[in-house]
This record gives sequence, C-alpha cells and structure tokens, in this order.
Amino acid sequence: MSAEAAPLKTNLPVPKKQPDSPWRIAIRRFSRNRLAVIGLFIIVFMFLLCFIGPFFSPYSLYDYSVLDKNLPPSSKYWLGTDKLGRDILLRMMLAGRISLLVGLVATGISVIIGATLGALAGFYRKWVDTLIMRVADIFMALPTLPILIILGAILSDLKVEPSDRIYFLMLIIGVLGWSSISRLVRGQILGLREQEFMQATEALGLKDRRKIFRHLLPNTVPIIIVSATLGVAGAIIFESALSFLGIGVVPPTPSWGNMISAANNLIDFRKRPWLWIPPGMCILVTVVAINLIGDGLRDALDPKMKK
Amino acid sequence: MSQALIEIDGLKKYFPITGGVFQRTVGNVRAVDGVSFTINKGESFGLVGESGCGKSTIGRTILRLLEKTEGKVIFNGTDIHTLSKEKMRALRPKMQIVFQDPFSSLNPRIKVGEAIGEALIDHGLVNRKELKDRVIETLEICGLAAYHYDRYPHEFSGGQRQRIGIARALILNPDFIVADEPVSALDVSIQAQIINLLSDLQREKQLTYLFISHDLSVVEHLCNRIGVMYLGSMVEMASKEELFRNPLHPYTKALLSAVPVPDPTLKRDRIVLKGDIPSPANPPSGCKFHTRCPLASDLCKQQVPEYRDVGNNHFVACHYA
Amino acid sequence: MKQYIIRRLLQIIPTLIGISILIFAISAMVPGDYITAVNNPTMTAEKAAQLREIYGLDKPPVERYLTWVGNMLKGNLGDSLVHKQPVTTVMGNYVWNSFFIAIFSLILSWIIAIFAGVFSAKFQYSLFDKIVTLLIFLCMSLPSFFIGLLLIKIFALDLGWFPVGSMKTSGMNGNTWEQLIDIAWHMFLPVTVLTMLSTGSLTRYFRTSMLEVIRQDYIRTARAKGLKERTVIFKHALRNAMLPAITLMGFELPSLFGGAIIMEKIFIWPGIGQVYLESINMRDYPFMLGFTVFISVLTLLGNLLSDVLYGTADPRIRLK
Amino acid sequence: MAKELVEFRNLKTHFQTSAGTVKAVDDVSFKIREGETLCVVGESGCGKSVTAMSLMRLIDTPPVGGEILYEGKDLLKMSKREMSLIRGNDIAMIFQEPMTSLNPVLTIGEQIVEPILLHQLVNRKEAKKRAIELINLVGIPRAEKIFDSYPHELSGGMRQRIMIAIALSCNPKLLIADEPTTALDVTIQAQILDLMRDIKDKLNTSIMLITHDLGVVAEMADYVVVMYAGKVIEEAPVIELFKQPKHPYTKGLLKAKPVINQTQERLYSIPGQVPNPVDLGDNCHFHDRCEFCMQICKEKTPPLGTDPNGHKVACWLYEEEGKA
Amino acid sequence: ACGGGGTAEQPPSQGDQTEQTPPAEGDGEETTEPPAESGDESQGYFEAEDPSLNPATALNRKDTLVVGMTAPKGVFNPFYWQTAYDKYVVDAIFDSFFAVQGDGTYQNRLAESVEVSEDKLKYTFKLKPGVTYSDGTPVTVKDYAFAMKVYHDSSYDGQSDLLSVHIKGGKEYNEGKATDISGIKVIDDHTVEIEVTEANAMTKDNLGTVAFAPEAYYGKGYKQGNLEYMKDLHAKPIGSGQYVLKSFSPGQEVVLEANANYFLGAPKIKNVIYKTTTEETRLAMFQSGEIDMDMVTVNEDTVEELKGMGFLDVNIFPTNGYGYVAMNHNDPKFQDVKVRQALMYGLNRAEVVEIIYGPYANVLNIPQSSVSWAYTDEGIEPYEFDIEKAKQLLDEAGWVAGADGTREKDGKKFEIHFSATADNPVIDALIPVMTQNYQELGIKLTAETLDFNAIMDKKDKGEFEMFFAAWGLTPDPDSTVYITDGQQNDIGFSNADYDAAMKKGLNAFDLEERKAAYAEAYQVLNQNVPDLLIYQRRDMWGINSRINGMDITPYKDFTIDLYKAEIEQ
Ligand SMILES: Nc1ncnc2c1ncn2[C@@H]1O[C@H](COP(=O)(O)OP(=O)(O)OP(=O)(O)O)[C@@H](O)[C@H]1O
Ligand SMILES: Nc1ncnc2c1ncn2[C@@H]1O[C@H](COP(=O)(O)OP(=O)(O)OP(=O)(O)O)[C@@H](O)[C@H]1O
Ligand SMILES: [Mg+2]
Ligand SMILES: [Mg+2]
Repeated sequence: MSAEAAPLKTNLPVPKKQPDSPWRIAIRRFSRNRLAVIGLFIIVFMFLLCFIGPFFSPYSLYDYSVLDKNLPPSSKYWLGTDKLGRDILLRMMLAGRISLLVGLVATGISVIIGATLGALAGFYRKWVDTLIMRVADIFMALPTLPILIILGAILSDLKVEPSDRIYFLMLIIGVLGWSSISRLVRGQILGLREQEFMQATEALGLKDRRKIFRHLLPNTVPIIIVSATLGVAGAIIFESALSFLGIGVVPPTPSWGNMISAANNLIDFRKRPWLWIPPGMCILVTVVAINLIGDGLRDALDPKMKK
Repeated sequence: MSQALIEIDGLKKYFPITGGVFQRTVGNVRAVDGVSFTINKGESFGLVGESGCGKSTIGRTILRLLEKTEGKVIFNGTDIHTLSKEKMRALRPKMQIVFQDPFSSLNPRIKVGEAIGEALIDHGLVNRKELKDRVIETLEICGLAAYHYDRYPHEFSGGQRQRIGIARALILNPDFIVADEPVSALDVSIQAQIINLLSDLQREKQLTYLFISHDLSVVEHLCNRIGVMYLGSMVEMASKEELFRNPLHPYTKALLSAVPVPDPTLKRDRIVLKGDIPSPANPPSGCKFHTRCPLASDLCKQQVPEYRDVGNNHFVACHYA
Repeated sequence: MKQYIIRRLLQIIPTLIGISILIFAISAMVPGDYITAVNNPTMTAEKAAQLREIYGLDKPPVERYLTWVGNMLKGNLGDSLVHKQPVTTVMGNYVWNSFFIAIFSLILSWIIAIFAGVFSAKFQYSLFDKIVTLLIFLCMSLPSFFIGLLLIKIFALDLGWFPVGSMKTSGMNGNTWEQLIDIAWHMFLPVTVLTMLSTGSLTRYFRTSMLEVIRQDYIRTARAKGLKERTVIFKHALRNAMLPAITLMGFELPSLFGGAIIMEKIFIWPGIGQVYLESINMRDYPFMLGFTVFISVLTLLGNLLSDVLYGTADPRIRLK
Repeated sequence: MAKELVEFRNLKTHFQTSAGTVKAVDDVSFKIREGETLCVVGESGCGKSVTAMSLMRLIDTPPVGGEILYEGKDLLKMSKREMSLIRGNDIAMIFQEPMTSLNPVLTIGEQIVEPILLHQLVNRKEAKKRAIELINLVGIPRAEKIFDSYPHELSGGMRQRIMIAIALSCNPKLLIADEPTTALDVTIQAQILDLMRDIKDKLNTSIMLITHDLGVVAEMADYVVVMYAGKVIEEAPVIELFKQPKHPYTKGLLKAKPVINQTQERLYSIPGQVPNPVDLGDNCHFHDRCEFCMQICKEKTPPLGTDPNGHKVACWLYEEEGKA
Repeated sequence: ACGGGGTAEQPPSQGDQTEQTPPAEGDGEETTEPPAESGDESQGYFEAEDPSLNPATALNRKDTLVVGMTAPKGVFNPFYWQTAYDKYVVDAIFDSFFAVQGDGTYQNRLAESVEVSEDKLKYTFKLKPGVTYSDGTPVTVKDYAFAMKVYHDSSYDGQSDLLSVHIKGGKEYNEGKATDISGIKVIDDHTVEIEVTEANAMTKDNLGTVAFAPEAYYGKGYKQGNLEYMKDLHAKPIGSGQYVLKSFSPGQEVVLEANANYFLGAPKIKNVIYKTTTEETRLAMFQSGEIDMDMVTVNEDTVEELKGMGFLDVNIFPTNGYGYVAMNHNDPKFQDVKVRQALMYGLNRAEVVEIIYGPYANVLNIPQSSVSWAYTDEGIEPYEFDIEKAKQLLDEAGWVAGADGTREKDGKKFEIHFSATADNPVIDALIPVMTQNYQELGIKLTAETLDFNAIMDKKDKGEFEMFFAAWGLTPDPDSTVYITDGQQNDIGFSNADYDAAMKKGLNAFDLEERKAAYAEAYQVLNQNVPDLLIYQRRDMWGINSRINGMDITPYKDFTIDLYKAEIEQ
C-alpha cells in the first residue's frame, strides 16, 4: 500500500463512544415513547391486580350470598355484587387471570404460526405458497363451532380437568386464528421480496432463514402488531363463548367475557351497570394498553421514527 | 494473457412486457441481446454505455440475480446458471455486487453494522465475537466510522450509503465484484478514496472487477479493458489505452466528447447525438445506432455490422470503423 | 395472469375436496344427530331408528360422504331436516337478508375506516387520533350485543327514532317504495352496529399502513409537485396503503354471505347466521354441510380475488 | 447583477436522533439570483440535500432557525396552501434518489401529468401530450409506452430522467436539482445539462444544482457554494473558484477529481473523514483534516469573510485573527 | 297428541348466549286447574295496572294482533311441522276431532261424537256436518283416513308416531304389505271407525288429535312410499281451522287472516301476525308496541319489567317440565339408595332456585308438574336441606372421611364428574352451590359445562356420572323414563314396584284409578331418588291489555281458542 492509503484508516481521534447494543437502543427508544411505557405499566398493573389482588380480598371464589344479590357498589362490595351475591371486584380480578392469559397466549400462538407460515409462503412462492395458502383457505373455511363442540366432547370424554382445559382453549383459539394473519403477512412479503434489498441479500448468499426472519418479517411488524392487538380483544371475548362447549372455564370461575355475557340483556344493561362495566373496562384497558405497547414497539422498530 | 475468471457467451436477457387486464405478455424488452466477453483474473473490466442500455442487467445476470434468457456465464470454469440453489449460495461470497442504488438495496429496518456483517455469519466465515471488529474495520476501510455501526440506512447521506454497499461486498473477500456505478453518488474526495481503495484491493488480492459506470474518467483510471454498450449489445471493446486513444465507434466518440471537464474556462466541441432514441423493445434494424449516428448510411439501416477484431484486441461493431 | 387465475381455479378443486372431507368428518364426529337434538320425549326407539334410516344416518360415514358428494356434484345439496326444504331454498330465503346489511355496512365501514385511518395516521398522536383509537377499542372491548343493546335503548326505546328490530313493520301494506323505505328504516341500527364493529379493525390497518407509506420518499416527491395535501394523501399515499387492505377485502366476501349471528339476534334480522347456527345445534347436517361448502367456495374465491387484486394493484408483484 | 430570487439567511436545520442532535445545516446563508445557476458542492453528508429540502419545506422537522426568502417572502412562514402553490410550479425539485422517489403504484404518465394539471390550465389530453413531450425531451425512447409503465420497470437512469421531466413540467422559476445526472451516462448527462441550460436561457430560470461532479460544475455553474459539515465554507463565481480556490477543503476537492487523459497512478484524496455530525463543537469542522491546521481552528468557528472579488471563505488562514 | 309432546325443557325462547337447541316442541296440550291461587304472587293472571300507557304503535293496530315468538321454520304442514312455532301456525290453520281445554282434558271440536267399544279396541268418530276447508271443499272423514295413510307411510319422516297407537293393519301398510290400513273404515263421509290391536289410556286422544287436511290437495300425487311431493306444500297450507295463511316471510313473520267461514264463527281478530322475536329484545318490542304478546323467560327482573310497563297483562303459570340432575345407576357409587338420598339432602336446592328464579320456581320432589291431575304430595319426602342427615346417610353407606376430608370407601375416593348444559341459567347457581355443599359432605365434585347434544350423547351411551338437564313433560303422566329398561331410561334405574305401578296406571281407563296408581309410583321414586330433581319453574306470557279473551294455560296454547280473542277498540 502506498503512503496515500493511510488516510483511509483515520488515525485521528474518532469520538470513541461505546456503541450501544441494539437492545439498549430499542429499550431507550421504547422508554422514550411515553405512551408505550404507560401501556406497559397498565399491563403490569393488570397482571399484579389479577394475580395478587385476590389474596387481599375478604371473599373467595366459591363464596356467594343470596341475601346480598345484585347490590350496587358499596363499602362492603366495592364494585357491587352479581345475582349470586358474589363480589364483583374479586370476580373481576380472578377473571383477569384467565382473560389476560387467554388473550395474550392465544394471540401469541396465532401470530407466531401465522407470521411464520405467511412469510414462508410469500418468500418461497410456488408450491410452498400454494400449499400453505390452501391450508390457510381450509382453515378459514372450516366451521369453527362444530370443531369446538367436538373438542369439548373429547376433552370431557378424556376427563381432562376443567381447570386445565383453559390451556387447550388458548391453543385452539391460537390455532384457529393464524390463517388471516398469514395471508396478511404473505401479502406484504410478496411485495417486499421484489425490492432491491432482497436482491442484495441474494447476492450476499444469505441463508433463507435470515432473509425471511431478519429481512422480511421485521418489515411486516406494523401489520402484525395491529393484528395482534385486535386478536387479543377478540380472543378475550371469544373465550366466553367457548365455556358453553366445555372448553372454556366452568362456573363459578369467571372470565371477563363470561362476566359480560352474563349481563346480556336489557335489564342488567340498564339497571345494573356494575355487572358489566368493570369487566368491560378491564378488556378496554387491556386492549388499549396492548395497543399502546404495540404502537411503541412499532415506533421503536421503525427506524424512521424520530420520537 | 492470464486466465479467464468470467466468460460470458452470447448472453441474452429479455424482460417480458405485459399489458391488458390479464397482464398478457405483449413483447420483450431486450435488455441484453447477445453479449460475449471475458474478464481475466485480476483484471478490471469497465462497462460503459447509455443509461438503460443493459449494463446493470448484465451485471445482475452474471451473478444470477436474474435468470438468463439465453447464453452462458462461466465463473471459474463452472456455468453458474446450472448450479443448484445451495451450490450457488455457497459460491456467492466469491462474487459480489455493489448496487447502483444504495438506498433501495439496503433494508430500511436493519442497522448497517448488521447489514454488513450478516453474510459473514451466514457463511460461517467469522465467529460472532470477531464480527463486530471485522465490520468496523471494513467500515473504516471504506471511509466510514465505528459510530456508524448502529445507524439505520436512512440516517446516511447518499454517498455514505454507497460506501455501506461497498463495505458489504468487500467484507466477504470476494474474487469478483460487479461494481454497478459504485462511485457515481460520491463526492470527488470520497470517490478518490474508493477508487484508490478498489485499486489497492485489486492489487493486493488479485480482485477482478466488472466496473459499470458512465463516468469515463473514473473508468479510465481504474480499468484495464473497457466495453462500450449500446441498446443491449456491445459496440466496442478494447484496452483502455487503445479505446481512449483510438475510439472507433461513433457512439464511443460521442461519449468521450461529452465528458465534462472541471475547467469552467474551457469550452469544447461536443459531438451531439441527434435523432430518435430507439427502444430496446423494438430495436431498429441493421445497426442499432443508425438512428442517431452522424455517419449513418443506408447500409447501416439494413445490415447488422459485424462485431470484429480490428487488431490489437480492439473489437468494434461498425461498418465504417 | 389469465393462466394464474386458471391455475388457481383448478387448485380450488382439490382444496374443496379436502374441505369437504374435513367438514364431513367433523360433522360425523360431532356428538349427537338430528334425532337426539330434537330430543322428543315420546319418540320410541323404533320411530327413531326409522327416521335415522330415512335420513340415511344409519349408514357408514364413507358411504354417506360419497352419497352426499355425489348429490352435490349433481347440484343437489339435499333437504334441510329442520326446514324440510331443499338446502338451496332455505339459503335463498335468508342469505340475501344477511347480504344486504353486510354490503351496506361493508361500504360504510370502508369509507369511514379509510378516512379515520388516514387522518389518524396523518395526525399521529393527535387528539383526533387518540379519540378515534379509543372509540375503536371501546367498540372492540364490548361484545357486540352490548353495542346493539345500547343503540336499541337510546334510539329505539328512549328516542323512538328507529324500530327495535326485525326487517319490516308488521301489518304494513304500502307500495314498493314505501316498503323499501320501511326496510331501510329497519336496517339503520343493525347496519350501524355492524359498521361500528368492522370499522375498528380496518381503521387500525389503514392507519398502520398509512404510517408506513407517508414516510416514503415518493410522498415527498408528491408534495414537491405542489399537490394539495388531500391529493398527496388520498391519491399517492392511500393507494399504497390500500395494498394490505386488499387482502382483507378477500376475507369479506364470505362474510358478506355468512351472516352476523349476534346482530341478527339482537335486531331480529332474518339472516342466515342464525339459521346456520341452529343447523349446527340441531345437527341439521344437510344444511350445515351445504352452507359450509357454500362459504368455503366463497372463501376460496375471495382469497383468489384478493390475490388477483393484489397483483393488479401493486405492479411490482408478479403473479405466476 | 440580477435580482435575487432566493436568499437563505442563517438557516439552521437540525435533527434529533437517538445519538444526539445532528446539525445537518448550521447557519447557512447564501443567495440565488434570477437566471443564475448556483452549484452547491461538498462532501457527501455535508448537508446539501437538507438545505435544498428545507427550501422546499419537505423536512418533517422544520428548520430551527433562520429564514428562506423567496421573492422577498419567508417561505418558512408561509401557510401550507401558499406553499403548495409554489411547490412544483415556481420551485421544482429533482430528488437524489430516483428509485424511491417515484410512487410504485402509479404509472409514470400519471405522475408527470399531475403537476401539469394542477398548475397549468390545460386539460388531460394536452397534459398527456406535454408529458410525452417531456419524456422525449429527457431522452427516453418509446415515450408512449413509458407513459403507461410503472417505475419498477425502468432503469435507474430512466427513473432519474422521469424525475427531471416532472420537475421541468411547469417551467419553474427555480429548479433545484439534487445530483440530477449522477445516474446518467455522459451523453444523456450532456443532453440534460443542455436542456437545463436551455430552459435557463429561455425562461430565465434559476437553478440550484447540487452535484459533486466538478466537471458538471465547471460546465454549468455561474456561482459556486462549497459546503462542509453543515456550513458554507466558501463561495465564489465559478471561474474565480476554479482558478483560485482558497479553502484547503476546496483545494483538496479540485485535486481529487480524475481527469481523462491525465493518467495518475493514484488519485489524490483528502485525508481523514467527515466529522460525526452529532454535537459538533465550536471550531472549524475541517480542522482535523487540514494540513494548515492552527490552534485557533480547534477553538473557534471561522466566520465567512469576503474578499474584494466577492469571493467568500470561512477559514482562519484568511482572517486577521488567524494570521495573528 | 299428534306425535310431538313435550321435550327436554328449554327456556321457552331460545337460550341466551349459546344459542342452544330448539325450543320445546309443541308444549303440552292437556289438562290443568286454572292457576292463580289468590295471594300467590308467583303465578296467576295479573291484569295491567295502567292500560293508558299503551304505546301508540300498538293502539294503532286496530284489527291486527302481533304475537312475538321464535321464528317458525316454514313447515306449516300438520304432518311435518318440526318446532313448536311451526305448530303454532299449524294449530291456527288446522283442526282435528278434538281440541284441548284449559284444564287439560279434550273437548270435541270437529267431532260430533265419539264412541268407544267395550274392549277399548274400536273407536267410532262422527264428524260435524257442514264444515269446509278454506278453499271451499267440504271436510270429510276420507281426509282423516288419508292422513292416517300419510302417518303410516314408510317414507314419512315427520315426528308424529301413529304407529305406536297400534291401528290394525298400520304396520302392514307401513311395510308395504298392504295398500290400505285395514283398521280404518270409512263408514260414510262423516263417520269413521278405527280398530286398534292394543289400547291404553291415551289411545282415544291420540286418535282424536289427527289434523284434517284436504286429501284433494295434500293427496294429489300421493303414491304409497313416496311423500316427496309434500315438501312443496309446506308453505301453502290449506285447512279448516280458524285462520288461513296469508304470507310467510322466513325469519320475519307469518301473516294469518281470519277464516271468515270458520265453522265456529269467524274469528274476532281479523289479522294475526306471528312476528319473530329473540330473547334479547322481547321486552323492548313490548315496550315499543311492536308486539302484543309473547312468552318471556321468567325471573324477578322480567316479571317486574313486564308488570312495570303497566299496559301488559301478565300470565304466569307452571311450566311443563323440570330441571334435574341425573346419576348413572350403573356407577357403583350411585347404586346405594342412601348415597342418593344423602346427595339430595346435602344439596341446598331451595337456594339454587331462589337465586335464579326467586319465587318463580319451586323445588320439585316428584317428576310431575304441580298442575297435573297426577300430581301428589302425599307421602312425599321433601328432602329439605339437611347436611347433617346427609353426612349420617353417607356414613351409614360406608363412605367415611379420608385423610384429606374427602370420603372414601374401599379405597376409592368419592369424586363425581358432573356435566351440565350451559345454556340453562340455573347452572350458574347450581354448580357453585353444589360444589360447596358437596365439599362439606366430603365429596369432590368436578363440574364441566357442555354442549347440549354432547350431554345427550353421553347419556345415550351411558358414559357419564352425573349431568344436569331439563326435561319436558308430556301431558299424560305415562313415561318410560324410570321404567326398567324403559325406552327413555338412560340412567339405568330399576325398581319393580315402580314398574308395576306405572303399568297399572297406563292400562287403567278410569281417571281415579290412574291417579292412585301414579301416586304410588311417585312415592316409590321419591323414596329411591333416581334423579336429583331440582325445580319446576314458571312460564310467563305478557299480553297487551287491549287484547281480551286470550286463554293460555300450561296445556293449552294461545292458538287453540284464538278465534275467541278480541281487540278492545
Ligand atoms: N432524517 C434524518 N435524521 C437524522 N440525520 C439526518 C437525516 N437526514 C439527513 N441526516 C444527516 O444530515 C447530514 C446531511 O445530509 P444530506 O442528505 O443533506 O447530505 P448531502 O450533502 O446531500 O450528501 P450526499 O452528497 O451524500 O447526498 C448527514 O450527516 C445525514 O446523516
Ligand atoms: N424488471 C424489469 N422489467 C422490465 N424491464 C426492465 C426491468 N429491469 C430493467 N428493465 C429494462 O431493461 C433495460 C436495461 O436496464 P438496466 O437497468 O440494465 O440499464 P442500465 O444500463 O443499468 O441503465 P442505468 O445506467 O440507467 O442504470 C431498460 O430498458 C429497462 O427498462
Ligand atoms: Mg444500471
Ligand atoms: Mg444528498
């Protein structure tokens, strides 16, 4: 190398700031997004409330009191009582255990399956696409209710403990929900894979795994986040419909969904708002919080956000 | 003459033109229409020509980023268009490309440090611990700095992005690089650095380049041999000295005369090309250049000029050369 | 493209065979049959056996499947056990009612979602964005029957502007025009609720893709041309932002004909959703299977449609 | 001297990034006169594009300080409506990134026709005619076909020319061209430059040409502004600048350019690198690459001083203080 | 009754959330005392308090009655109707020899007279003269004979089961061995003689409730063994009844118009519309005046609402059914009567009932409606909640508390798997109460909720331990539910005394004799606790006060004497 090559490697002091780890940056960006942090706090709070709160309640799951039925909020029952004279506050907290888990886990499952399969289909196209998309078509076309009835009957025949069925429930809601996400993701990937940076990855000889999971999928994160946020609310509400089929929770175990459905008539709606407002608010707050986190996550992952 | 690294034989690449509701194929863009040449080991071959004449397409087809329509691309003795997907992938580090458009060839969501280093990991060329050092080293070689490691592509200026593209190709230690206008977006100072860098690397590592550019001064500086393309075909090919001293094809002459010179006081005569610019979908009969050629005759309209060696390894396709 | 469509149409055949086997298997596995579902306490075992024989429920599933598919190929979906009518007739009786509210709410919700999504994205984190977001989540967090009840209470009972439910005023004899008005009047609340429900998610999708798109360079180009902000947003940005939504458009096709069960119950809308649900609960297999196949075909076509639209809308995607 | 069309006064455009504030444009002042071609040169990343974009008000985070006067009015204070009347019509811009600057789902034709319809009183048919003329004008064959194709079907150079066509569509008073010819071969480049010169001569259009090709500068410019790290470090009429570059950086630039038929073994390049634009201190930002670096260069920002020829430079070498 | 009868009792208007199962098939149609013991607020006919509150929408309908109900399916064919709501339509359009009376007994309608032979095997019906169908053709007993052929046809897939009446030659006809039913003799246009091979107490009513449908219309194209053509007639009924069908909009409404030539006099209300309603909106529809009457699920809230509207008459009466918990008698732990009694004593049924229905249901101790003539409470143990007694019984049965408090016997823990149909509101209370109560007894109850059909399936297969369901009663107390190896005995209960008593009841033709027999049977059941009977609730009709003369009882639907009802002008 000639003397002039030296300038290429600067020997002048470049500000030697320790480069941040990507995680640190993401966390920093995330925490700078005030709303996202609020969202995270809310979710943590909800979890704490639901998992620790009941220990501070003077009541327990099986308690009921016919004399106290349908009471409005009072100092004895902060959020009132239901038609069995049960404390709504306690039930709301206990319900959260189920609903939060169902919402998050089920959505997690559909997102993971859906995003992965959608990405594979969009990336490989040809027969992979055909196969995955046709399977997705089939999943979309299958009637949900009869399948759930069968599963309920099978779980009952196998004498699976009703308290364990909630795990099957998460799995089922999760598995039934992947197909639409996969189609959305695939659609995006089809567009993305034609972009020049994908030709660049080809030129570098990157492994398909990296092309898919590192290059393509992150670009679909925004749409996945929306699906996921919507999915959480859907799963929480869907759960309540499944109790009747022997897959969901069994009374008296509450879930937000079944607490609300219990008030599914004009009279409770009008006269006893304390029956449905607390669980409804919980779902709302959870969904909003998850959305805030999602937005925060998207902004944190979006290189062009300045916030 | 040294050994050929790349042999291109009768390469054609057509793009279908689609139209109508059902997107039927209504014709072909003959982006590359039967081009043959070889590049020797350690040589840098310059490809110049009009914008849209198929330079990038050649570059991409050679690397099999596009599937060829016809012809052969032989790299180190293997016809790469016949390789399996996995074999092709394994061969990739040996042949790299610097893209013409640095921005769209970078994934907006991937930090440049990772973008540059990821191929090393995937080809198992380096372990994760050394990775960062290697990347930073390469960044610095290319005139970027360590603090750029954690930035996203959009946070760079156009020239900086181009250097990221170069770094990404160089880090794999390839034998052959298609450099698709690697310095056109750079300011002269960086351009000088990059060109110096490329020629240093070539000398040290026996690198071979296909250097696509329209900046003749840069091509002149860097390349041993130069090919001039027009509308999908090679119209002239010669060693650098020969070509600049004795350009034979009227298009080459026009090109040379159009190069701007950094001297505001100097006003030169340019050969101005007139006439219809033909389309690669429907190239003119005979010599493709005849529509704009100052020397064009009836012969040129009817007969395709032979691409021939006029001696001194100087090839040209013109009836009047 | 033409080839692509043809190929996709051909692919529908094996997919449908798969679906038909699966749904038949499901129906065969579901506990109980029409006879148990009717649960008539006076029915003797002989009578039950006789009915099962007439309905072919006593045959092995494979034989039943083949008969069913064979009839279906001849265009015969069989007779509904509950309705004692050909499945196609029953579908014809109800499906259009569902279609009408679905199509209206579809159009409305797309319009609203486009505007709300676009403005939420444009003014990200503004008050408007926050309010829209909150409203959307409010609609999503409360089960649909709640929203329905709320509207009924306010608009039907308290204000008396709209009827509580059903599709027309009983005992009204007007001319065609008056009847149409009457139907429109009855449609108002259910369409509103359906719209509220579906607008939410669409708006989110639009907002997200809009957020992506408005940061692109070509939006800058559009602005540089001096285009009005409206043109920039609705022409340049929206076109690109619509791409993911096109996938959603395909999903809508089956739902147009699928009926909205809860809505139909709350507003006593004579739609297909309830009929289908009942067919499941009553184990009315001919109807259940027939309708499921119908919806499956629509799903497949919808997905094909969205793929084709996608290819047309995004010139970069080449369908092969 | 001709009337001023645009004047930048102490323009400051800063970006907040996770690493800190990037002062992409920091206290920049210069003028563009009517019918003049002003070239902005400078190292990559020195803030040329950001300056231009600030003028168009196309930066999400508006400039933090300064004014941009267009025909005496401050563009930065205009309403959005007024601004959109000016954009594309009075002031047009050719962007640096031709690949991403075109809308992928609209046809080329649609994108060219748009500003014509918007700013000129013509109907669609005439607009289309004009568009096809423009496509031909920028030297693209089969204009009718191109009119109906999508951006991804064109080569880089073609897209670049489409961008030029869009910018030229309404005969702007000021044409900002951000490296308009980098992607073009020299014959086309020559054509485009001719075209621009033509327009300038015919319509008295001012041109703000951002480029790093000193050959182009030499051919096109009337006046040159040299930027470095967000600041103007030198400005002068073109002949003056090429003849007598003053700032060490400018000198380096001129030296680094390869010239045809002047074969050198190695190209000269300015040593070192552009400094990290984050949190630049109060000093001459070029000091660590400068062979004439003095103590004062590391401590104080040199002011932009003017010499009797109207040649301005920001370097302590030419300041009293520096000489002391 | 023409086939049908009760069914597993469902809330009369379909369940809430799960959209479960069909509604009761035609509720019963027999006997009962008129309800409303004075002072009992839980049942009776409550007049509207302030008819002036009547909404204008209702008042403006001068000649039209709108009855809300779950949507009929459009099978308006006396042979084929599938749901109770189809039957409401059929009953308004068709008549038979008999019509049920409010007290549950049958009265002649089309029949002029009925003669029964000494051996109870021959029945001669005489038709009233001068009755015509709505299309003008005269009604003759040939139509009756034709109807019988339809019911006996091998391709007949309606729900009625006339074969079980054992008409002579019926089986042969069904099997295609004969082209006529030999036991049916048309003497003349107005006289028909029916011979049966076996008779019981229900034969006469079964024969008398076959609807008259014109053979000329329904029999056109009839060939033995093929009733395909009939399905085209489902939506176009022609009968001789009070109303004629004017139009049917599926899922929306059935419009009926008075049959001006009705042989008992033209109905006073000119138009009757059956309008579809759903559980969710019945109250709102009442309030807005869109319906005049409907059946509303009873509970404290709904009663208060209906009465609160002021312009509604409210008719509350016991429903024809009950809720119960079944035990599998093939399961050893339920085979000990002491255990079953303990489970009964140990369950606070009163509390369950109180929570869900308040006063509008009562704890039930025998599987019979309190308004049936067969009902008795003599010698019936009420099994009032007594946890100590329950514990004692379990101890006696050998189930003793184990280490963890759960009772054990022969090393087996006392655990029960309990399935419940989730669409019944009672289970909301039943499961927690039961779990709590039994836990106190030292029994571990694992509860699940399941789809109705899934439970029925388990029941049919005998693969269950305990389940909750509701049961619909037939008007007649005869039933096979607890008879050893009985048709409907899915729980495996067997008791010789009970079998004998039931047989006696079925074969007696004298009411008092039957009463005594059934009383004995119920006492046996009460002692042996085959099921844990829980409750019998009320049904409730809201009727706009402007409607007069609407006679509804547990056994008599509003359709039976609809022609007598009128609108107050
Ligand atoms: N959105 C942004 N966020 C953060 N920094 C930015 C942003 N845009 C530009 N910059 C920074 O501002 C500086 C000036 O950028 P600019 O694009 O104006 O450079 P340029 O002079 O046009 O360079 P080139 O010749 O390479 O195009 C660069 O250091 C760049 O990294
Ligand atoms: N994907 C494609 N579909 C259709 N035509 C294409 C496609 N890519 C390139 N072309 C056409 O092929 C021809 C050659 O394009 P190419 O990009 O190789 O040109 P180039 O020589 O690299 O030009 P430039 O100097 O402008 O980059 C052009 O006419 C272009 O329109
Ligand atoms: Mg190119
Ligand atoms: Mg720039």
